[in-house]
Amino acid sequence: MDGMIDGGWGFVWAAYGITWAVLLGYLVTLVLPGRLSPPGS
Amino acid sequence: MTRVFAMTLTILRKDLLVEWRARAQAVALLGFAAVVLLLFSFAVGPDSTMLAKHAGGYLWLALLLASTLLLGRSLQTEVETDALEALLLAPVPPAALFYGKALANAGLLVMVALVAVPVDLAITGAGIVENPVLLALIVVLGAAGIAAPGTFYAALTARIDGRQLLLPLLLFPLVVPALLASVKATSLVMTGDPMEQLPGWIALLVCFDAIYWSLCGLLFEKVVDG
Amino acid sequence: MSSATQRRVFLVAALLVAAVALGVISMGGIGENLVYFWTPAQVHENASKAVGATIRMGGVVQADSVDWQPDTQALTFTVGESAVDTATPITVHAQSAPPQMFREGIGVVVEGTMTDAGTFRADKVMVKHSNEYRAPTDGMAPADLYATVEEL
Amino acid sequence: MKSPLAIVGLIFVVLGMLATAAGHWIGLFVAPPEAMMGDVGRILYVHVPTAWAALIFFMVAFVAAIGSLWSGWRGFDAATTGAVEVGTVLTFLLLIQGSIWARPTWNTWWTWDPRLTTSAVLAAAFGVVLLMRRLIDQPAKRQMATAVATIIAFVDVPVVYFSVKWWASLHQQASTRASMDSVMGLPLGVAALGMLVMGTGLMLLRTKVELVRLAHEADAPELPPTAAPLRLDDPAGGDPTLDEAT
Repeated sequence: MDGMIDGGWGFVWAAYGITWAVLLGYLVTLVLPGRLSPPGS
Repeated sequence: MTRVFAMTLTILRKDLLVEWRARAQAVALLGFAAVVLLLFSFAVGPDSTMLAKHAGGYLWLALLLASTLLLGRSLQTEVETDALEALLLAPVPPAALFYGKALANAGLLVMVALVAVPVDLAITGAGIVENPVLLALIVVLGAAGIAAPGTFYAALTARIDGRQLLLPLLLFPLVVPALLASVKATSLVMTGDPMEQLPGWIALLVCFDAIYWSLCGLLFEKVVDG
Repeated sequence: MSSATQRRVFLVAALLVAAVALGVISMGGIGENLVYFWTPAQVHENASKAVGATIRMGGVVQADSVDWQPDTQALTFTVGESAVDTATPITVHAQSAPPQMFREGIGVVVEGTMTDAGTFRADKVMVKHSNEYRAPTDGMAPADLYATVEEL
Repeated sequence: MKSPLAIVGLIFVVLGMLATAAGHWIGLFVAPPEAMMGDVGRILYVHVPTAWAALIFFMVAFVAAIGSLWSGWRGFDAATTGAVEVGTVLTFLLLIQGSIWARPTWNTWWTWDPRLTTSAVLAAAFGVVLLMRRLIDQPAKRQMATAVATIIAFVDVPVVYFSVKWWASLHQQASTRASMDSVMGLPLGVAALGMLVMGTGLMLLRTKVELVRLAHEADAPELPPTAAPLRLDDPAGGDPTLDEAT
């Protein structure tokens, strides 16, 4: 119907993009130098 | 077993007595609840139908905000004077300590509600409540639902530096189910119950009270031991 | 009772109370009374209470009832108890663009109030998707997939 | 990086990410669009695995918290932290994905539906546990507080799970094999498995990070008590050993 709120790929990309960005970003914070091993060891 | 009950009542009486001796603070608490209600009505503006519709929500938010002040003080005397260790050495069973304090806090909260309910009804114009007994029951159940987890978290945060911030942060998400049930039930009593949901919400409130009062009493021992 | 026995009794009793309460919440019929929305039939039953109060109504959009005017944003449709409901359909007026999934035969929840004229004035139109996920097939009747609302 | 926990964690993360990516690939480019929702229905393949994984990690956190409270072992404390943090991250993602999905399908970003409300409460309740950890200096007290707050926050998990059953809800009921075409079940299953493995890897890494931090803290020279009032208990140890008296 004309003028309807259209779903479509924009919403899909947003959902997947945010999810992957957050999960990868979270992974990066965990493997930063000094976090998995005490500094100086 | 009777000894535990006796201890619970002793703690309850002690806390209420302490509260009575410092009654200026209790009066300030009543004033606080009233001011919060006034602020809500300012925020919403003069839309009277809107105000009346949300009277139940304002009442419980005012009680919740007042409870954080009340609960923050609940164990402060004991912690500051190191009386907590003395009480536990006495020995007061941790469960008796918890139930005594939680009952005292619930009682004080009901007392705040005694002032807050008329103020709320007057400000929001929600009108005369047809069934005051039912409203009283909901207030008592809701106060119990805030007091048990509140006392529990007050003890948990009693010696943490950021406790003024931490207590509400921990408490608010936890009491949401009880608060939701209280607000719904209160609104239904005040504005009518077309969908006949009141018994369901009260039953839900009773169940959450049972969970809070049993689980918090059980875990309280660990909290005061630390 | 010795102190150790007392503690054990308390432990068991407290866990029992918590478990029973949780059980009543999840198994007991409490939820049946807490309604997120009324069906059209329930709106009819409670016609006097539904006027003026904010209520939600859930149902199925009736066939050939949708009228959407893109220029005035006026949306009119009829909601019934099931896909073909001859007894209780209620006409809904809304002032908003319908969502993508909105179509005849789909489950919807509308939020608003009943007017004196017996129509529903909706502030919000939400589409209720069931837990069915299907690949599209030729000649498929969409209404077949939306059983959730009808079951209520 | 030599620790076996970190290596296993990294392997899990890599395997999990590969599986999740494969599931998402099938869901996005191979599976057909959903009959009613069209392409927006593809959010299913990321939303549902996130929800399952989040609930499972909260369950792990609950078990670890009971172990932590019962045994006092530092490893349980670190595992509780890891599980709570991964679960909280996933729950926040869940809320964002759900909101994006709700806009085109329900025509609203957010509604006070039971499932949505309880999920938001869940995110807040567990998020605060992590916040609280930062504010407590005494290790023993922090371990106890974390475990206790996690156990209590977990009470909300069944509420979330049952919320769609208790109230007539806008949110759909849980999907079953019967309510879904197999062509959609495959990417969903692969992505869910991947999400679970990835989450486990992240949880292991976070646990290792926490263990390193706790060990570092234990090795550090004890600070003299600050201007705090004189107490019976040792300010550094935080264990007044008064509990046996009761």
